[in-house]
Amino acid sequence: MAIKNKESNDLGPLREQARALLNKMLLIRTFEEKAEELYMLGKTHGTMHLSIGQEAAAVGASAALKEGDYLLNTHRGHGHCLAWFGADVNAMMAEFLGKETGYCRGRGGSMHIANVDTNNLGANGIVGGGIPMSTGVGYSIKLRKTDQVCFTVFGDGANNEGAFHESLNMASIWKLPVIYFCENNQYAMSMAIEKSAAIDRISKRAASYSMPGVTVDGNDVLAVYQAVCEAVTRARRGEGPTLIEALTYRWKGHSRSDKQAYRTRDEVAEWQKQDPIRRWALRLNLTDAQLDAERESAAQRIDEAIAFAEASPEPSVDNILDGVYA
Amino acid sequence: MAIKNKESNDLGPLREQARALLNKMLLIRTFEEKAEELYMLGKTHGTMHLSIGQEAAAVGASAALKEGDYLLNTHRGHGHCLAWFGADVNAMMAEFLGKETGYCRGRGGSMHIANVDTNNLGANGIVGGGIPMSTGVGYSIKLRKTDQVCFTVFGDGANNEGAFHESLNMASIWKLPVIYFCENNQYAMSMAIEKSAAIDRISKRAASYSMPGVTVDGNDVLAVYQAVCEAVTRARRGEGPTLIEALTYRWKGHSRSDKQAYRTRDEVAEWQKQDPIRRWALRLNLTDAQLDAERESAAQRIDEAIAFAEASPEPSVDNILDGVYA
Amino acid sequence: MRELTYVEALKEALRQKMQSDERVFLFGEDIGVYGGAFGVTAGLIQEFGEDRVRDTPISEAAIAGMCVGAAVAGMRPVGEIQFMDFVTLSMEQLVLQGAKIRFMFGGKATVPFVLRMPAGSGTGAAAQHSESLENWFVHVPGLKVVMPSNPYDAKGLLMAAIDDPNPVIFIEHKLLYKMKGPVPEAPYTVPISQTKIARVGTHVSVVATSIMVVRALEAADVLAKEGIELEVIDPRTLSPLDDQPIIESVKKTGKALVVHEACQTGGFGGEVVARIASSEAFDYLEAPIKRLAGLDIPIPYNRNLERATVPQVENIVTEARKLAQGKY
Amino acid sequence: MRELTYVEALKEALRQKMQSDERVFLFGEDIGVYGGAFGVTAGLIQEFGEDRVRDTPISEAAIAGMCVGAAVAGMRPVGEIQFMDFVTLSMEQLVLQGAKIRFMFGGKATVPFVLRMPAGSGTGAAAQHSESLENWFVHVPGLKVVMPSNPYDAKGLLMAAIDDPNPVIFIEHKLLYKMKGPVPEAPYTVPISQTKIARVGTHVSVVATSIMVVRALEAADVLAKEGIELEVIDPRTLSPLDDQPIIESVKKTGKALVVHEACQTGGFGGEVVARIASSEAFDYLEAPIKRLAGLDIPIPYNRNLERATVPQVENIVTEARKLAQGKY
Ligand SMILES: Cc1ncc(C[n+]2csc(CCOP(=O)(O)OP(=O)(O)O)c2C)c(N)n1
Ligand SMILES: Cc1ncc(C[n+]2csc(CCOP(=O)(O)OP(=O)(O)O)c2C)c(N)n1
Ligand SMILES: [Mg+2]
Ligand SMILES: [Mg+2]
Repeated sequence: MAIKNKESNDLGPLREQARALLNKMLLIRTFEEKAEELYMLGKTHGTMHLSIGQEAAAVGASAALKEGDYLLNTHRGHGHCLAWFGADVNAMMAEFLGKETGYCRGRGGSMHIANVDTNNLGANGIVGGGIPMSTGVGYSIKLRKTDQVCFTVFGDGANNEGAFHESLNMASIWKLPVIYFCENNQYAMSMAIEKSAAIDRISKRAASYSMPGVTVDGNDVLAVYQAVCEAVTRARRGEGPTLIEALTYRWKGHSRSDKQAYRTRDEVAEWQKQDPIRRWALRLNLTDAQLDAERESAAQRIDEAIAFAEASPEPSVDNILDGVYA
Repeated sequence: MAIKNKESNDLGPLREQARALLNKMLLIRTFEEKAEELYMLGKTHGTMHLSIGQEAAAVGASAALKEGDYLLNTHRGHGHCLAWFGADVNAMMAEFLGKETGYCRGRGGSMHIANVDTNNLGANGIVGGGIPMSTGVGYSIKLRKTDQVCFTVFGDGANNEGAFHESLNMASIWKLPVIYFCENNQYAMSMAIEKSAAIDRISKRAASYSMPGVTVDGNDVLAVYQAVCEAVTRARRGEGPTLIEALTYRWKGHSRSDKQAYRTRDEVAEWQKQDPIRRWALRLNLTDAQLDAERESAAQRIDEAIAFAEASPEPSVDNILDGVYA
Repeated sequence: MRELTYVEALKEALRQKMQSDERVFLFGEDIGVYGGAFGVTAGLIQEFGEDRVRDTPISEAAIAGMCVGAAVAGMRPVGEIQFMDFVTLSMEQLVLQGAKIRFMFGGKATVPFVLRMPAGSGTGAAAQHSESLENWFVHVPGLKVVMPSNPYDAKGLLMAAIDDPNPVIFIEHKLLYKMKGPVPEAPYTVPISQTKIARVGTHVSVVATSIMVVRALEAADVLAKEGIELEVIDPRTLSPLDDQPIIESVKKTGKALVVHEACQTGGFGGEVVARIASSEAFDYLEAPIKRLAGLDIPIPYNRNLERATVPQVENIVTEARKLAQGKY
Repeated sequence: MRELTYVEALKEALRQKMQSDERVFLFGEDIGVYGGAFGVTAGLIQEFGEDRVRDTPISEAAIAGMCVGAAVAGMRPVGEIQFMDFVTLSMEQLVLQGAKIRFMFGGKATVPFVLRMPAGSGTGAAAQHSESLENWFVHVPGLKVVMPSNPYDAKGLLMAAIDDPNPVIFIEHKLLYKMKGPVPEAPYTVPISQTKIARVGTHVSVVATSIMVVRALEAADVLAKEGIELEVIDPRTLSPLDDQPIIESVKKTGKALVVHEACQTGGFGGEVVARIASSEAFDYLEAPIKRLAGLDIPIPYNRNLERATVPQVENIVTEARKLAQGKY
C-alpha cells in the first residue's frame, strides 16, 4: 500500500468526534502497550493478542454503530472492546489480570472479554467462532423487527473456515442485518494471506453470496467509518448483510511466543509508516506536543485501571462451580 | 431450461462409444427402477436415493476419466458407481440387498457402495462428506506425481456446507488435481436451490477460489463429457481444480418417504421432457424398436444381477466384529 | 387418557410453546413444507409462518450458530439436526461456545436453546445415519442432555427444555416416533434432572436409556413369569444426572445392569457404573456391575447384523437373569 | 541414556519416519517456518521441504479430510490440530468417515493416518484452549487413541501410530512438552494397546492418563514415606484398551483410584471403573472404586481457579491415602 503523506483535512461527518476518536485510539494503544508490560512482568499468564497498529478499524467502526447494536469480537479484541459503547477500562484491565472485578469475574481473560449488558457478546478464542453466532443474532433481530445490527469481526485467517461460507450464505438468503468485518492484517499467525486464501481480495468472496463486498484502508478512521456506515444503512433498511475487508497490519507478533520468522523487519517498518494514530493526528493538525499530551492522559487513565485491577481481589476458589448453569 | 427438440447428430469425440454410453444409461435407469421395485417388495430396508433422470451426468463424466482416477461419490450414487471402471452389477445389487457377496459384504448398503480396488472411494451418507476427503486424495496424487485426478461428486445442497469452502480453497492454493462436480438437480430434499444458495449459478462460486467454474446441461452426455475433459486436462497438467455445475433434475422423490409437496407435477413433467436417455437416443437416430431392444437387454442384465444377489448368502453374525480395525 | 404418538407429543409441545412464547422459533433442514424427516414439525409452518419455522440450507455448523447466537440475543431457539450423526458438524459452536459462554462470561449471560435430533439404529440407515452420541454431550459441562423414552416424557421434557435457561441437547429415537401413549392435552412439564423408576422390582436394578427402557420393560415382563423382578430405572435426563434413585435402587437389589444402545466403550454406561461403584451402594453390591450396550462397531446395513449390534429384549433377559441367579 | 524433551522426542519420531517412509507427510496450521505452536515440527520444513511439511489455512474440517483422503489413497498422513479444542471442527470427517470407512466398506479399505493434538490446561489459555476430549474418541469404534505421558513413550508411540494401519488420535499434553527423559536415538516403537505399570505397589491401584501419570508418581513418592505403596498404571493407549493389567493390579491391591484431567462426568474414568467393576477383580474389591478428575466446569482463566479445576499431586495424595486407610 502506498504511504499516505498528506491527507485531506476534511474529516466530513467525523469533524466533531475527530478528537475523541483519536483519544480512543490512544487509549487502545496504551492499554495494549501496558498489557504487554504487565505480561512481561509475569503479572498475567496465558497468552495475549495485541491489535497495536489496527486501532483505526475498531474506532472507525464503532463510530458508525449505535448503542443496542451487537458486537461479536475476536481473540485480538481489546480494541473493539474498548471502542464499544460504555466500555469500562477498569473492568477490562481487571479481567486481563484475572480478577473478580473483571468483566468475566476472572473466568474469561483476554480472549473472552465480554459485556452482555451492552450487547458486547465477547471476544472469541476460536478463529471465526463468532461468525455462526452472528447468524443467530441477526435472525433474532429479524424476528424482533428492531433496527439493530450485528457487527461481526474476524481476521483474514478466519475467512477460510467453513463457518464463514455457511453463515454468509444464510445471512444473505434471509437478508439478516449482519456486518461481516474482516480485519485483514496480512497474516494468520505465520500464514500470509496470499498463501492461505485463493483470492486476491477477501471482499470479492461476497459475490458468492450476492452481497456487497468492499475493501477499505483499515488504517484510515474515516474510510472505515464510511464503509461501515453504508453497511449499517443497508442492514437497518432490511437490505441484508455486507462484507467489509479492512486492510491493516499487525505490528506485534501473533502472541507472546512468536519469533516472526515469516516476515521481515523492513516489511513491518513499511507498514508502521501507516500508523493510524499518526495519520489521524496529522489530519487533525495536531502538534506533537498536543499529541503527547493526549498520550499522557491516556497513560494516566490506563495506570488508574491497572491500580484498580491490582487492588482488586482474586476470584474465590470456594464458588468455583458457580455459573456453569443458570 | 428450453426443451431441446432436435439436437445435432454430430457426437464428436463420442462417436464410437455413443451406443455404449446409451446402454450404460439404460443399465443405470433399469438398475434403479428394479431397485425401487425390490424396495417396494420389502426385499431391502433402510432408504434409497434414486438418480433416475440424471444418468447423463454419470455417464458423460466417467467417459472423460480413465482407469486409476479416483471417485468420491454421493448418497445418490448408483449411477456414478455403475458408470465407473470395472463396475460389477452383481456386486452392486448384492450390496443393495445387504448380501455377503456385495461390494461391502452387506455392511454398507445403498449409501456406501464402494470399490477401493478401482479407486471408487465410495458413495457417502453425508452431504458433502466426500469433499474434504478429495483434498487429501488430491494431495496424495500431488506427492506421488502421477497424472491421476480425483473426481468428486456432490449435489446442489452440498455446496452450502462449510467443507465445500475449505476444500476448494485448499485445492486451489495447492493446485490439486481435483474436479468438483456439482450435480444440480434443483433440490436438496425439499429445499429448492433458489432458496438455499444466495447465488444464481453454483459454478460462480469458483471465483472465490480463483478456479474455473462452468455450468453445463447435465442432461446432455456430450456437454458433460466435454466439460469434464477440459477439467481433466487442466488437472493432469498440474493447473489445478475446476468446479463444474451440471444442471439436471431428480425425477423421483428424495427418498422413499418423500411426498414431494414442495414441487408440482407439471414441473416434473417439464423436466422429464429432458430425459437424457431419450435425448441421446434421438441423436443416435435410434428407432423406438432399437431403443426397446437395448432396454430389454439391460433389463435382462439386471435380472441376472437380482438372481445372483437373491441367491447370495446373508453375512454371518458370527464374524460381525471383523473389519473395524486392520 | 388421550393417546398420542411420540411424534405428535413432540409436535404438541412445540406448538404450545410457540403459542405461549413468541421468542420460540424453529429451524432446521426440511422442517417446513416437508414437515421434518420424521414429521415432527409437519403443519407448523402453515400455523406459524416461515419466519418462525425456518427451512435452512444444509449447514449444520451455522444451524448450531443460530442456536447459540439467537439464545444469547434473548430468543428461545429450537433447532433440529435431521439425524444425530450430522451434529458432528456442529460441535464447535455447541461445545466451545454454547456450553461455555455463561461460565466464561462470569455467569453474566444465559444461553437458552434446545437442539433436537433423532438418534439410534433399527431403520437400516447404516453407519452414518444411526449414531448414538449422547455421552459426548454428557461429557460437556454447561450442556443438559435429555432422552425421552415415551410420548408422555417427550412432551413434558421438551416443554421443560424450552423453558430451561440453559442449552439442552434433546435426543429422540427413530424407533420411538410411532410409539403411542397417554399424553395430557394441557401444557405440562417433566422436570429436567429427575430420574424415574419405570418399574418397581426387587432382584436387579436395570438402568436403561431411550428405547432401551422400552426393551427393559418387556424383558421385565418376561422375567416376571420366572419370578425375577427387575427394577427398571429411566434417568430421562442424562446430564445433570439425578443419580440418587439409581443408588437407592442398587442398595435395595444389590445388583445392577446398565443398558444403552450406544457402543459400550466410552459410553454413558461407564458413568452410571462409576456413580454406583463409588457410592454407598458399593457395600450392598452382591454381584459385579454389568453393562449391556451396543457392540463396538459402526452400525452395519444388513438387517441381521444391525439387529445383532444393539441390545434386544432377549439379550436383556439373558443378562438380567444371569445376574439374578448369581451366574456371571 | 541420552535425554530429550517430549517435544524433541516427538520431532525425532516424525523425522525418522519421514526419512524411512516417503508416504509420510505432515500438515497443519503454522507447522512450517513457525515450527508449530509448541515447536514440535521446528526445522522439519527445512529438511523435507514444503510439500511434505505443509502449512494449511485455518480449515480444521479440511485438515481432517486430508488425513482421511490421503490415507485411503495410500499415503501415511500425519496431521496436526493446533489445540485439541479445534478438533471439534473436524469430527465429521474423523468419526463418520475415517473411523467407519474400513468397516463400512466390508473391511476392504485401510485408513492409516495419525492426527496429533495437544490437550490440557495449565497454561492460562482458558476455556477454549484447554480441552481434554479423549473420551469422545474412545467412544468411536475404528479409532485408536494414544496419550503418552513421557518422552520415551512419546517417540515410541508416535512411531507405532504412524506404522499402524488404522486412524490414530495422538493426544499430547502442553505441560509435558518441556519434560525431559531418556530416549534412545535409534528408531523403536512402543506397542499400541499395551498398558504399562509405571510403579509397582501393593496398597492402591492408581490408573492415570497423560500428565496425571506424572502427578500420580509424585504422589506415590509422598505416600511411600508414610508406608503407603501406590501401584501406578499408565494405559498409554486408551482405545483399544489393554485392561488386563489394570484388573490384575486391582485383584492384588483391592483398591482402585482412576485419575484424569478431563472433567469427570462422561469421562474415560467411567470406562475404567466399569471394566474393573464388571471383571473378576470385583470379588477382590475392599473399597468403592474412586475417580479423581477435572471439575465439571469449563477451564477458568484465573490461575488459582485453573489450578483448582484439575487434579494436583496433593489431591491424589489425599484421595489415595483415604482409600489406603479405608476412610471414605
Ligand atoms: C478454529 C481455530 N483454529 C486455530 C486457532 C489458533 N489460532 C489463533 S489466532 C490464529 C490466527 C488467526 O488469524 P486471523 O484470523 O487473520 O486473525 P489475527 O490473529 O491475524 O488477528 C490461529 C491459527 C484458533 N484459535 N481457532
Ligand atoms: C451433513 C448432512 N446433512 C443432512 C443430511 C440429510 N440429507 C441427505 S440427502 C439431503 C439432500 C442433499 O441434497 P443435494 O446435495 O442437492 O443432493 P441430492 O439429494 O439432491 O442428490 C439431505 C438434507 C445428510 N445426509 N448429511
Ligand atoms: Mg490476520
Ligand atoms: Mg440436489
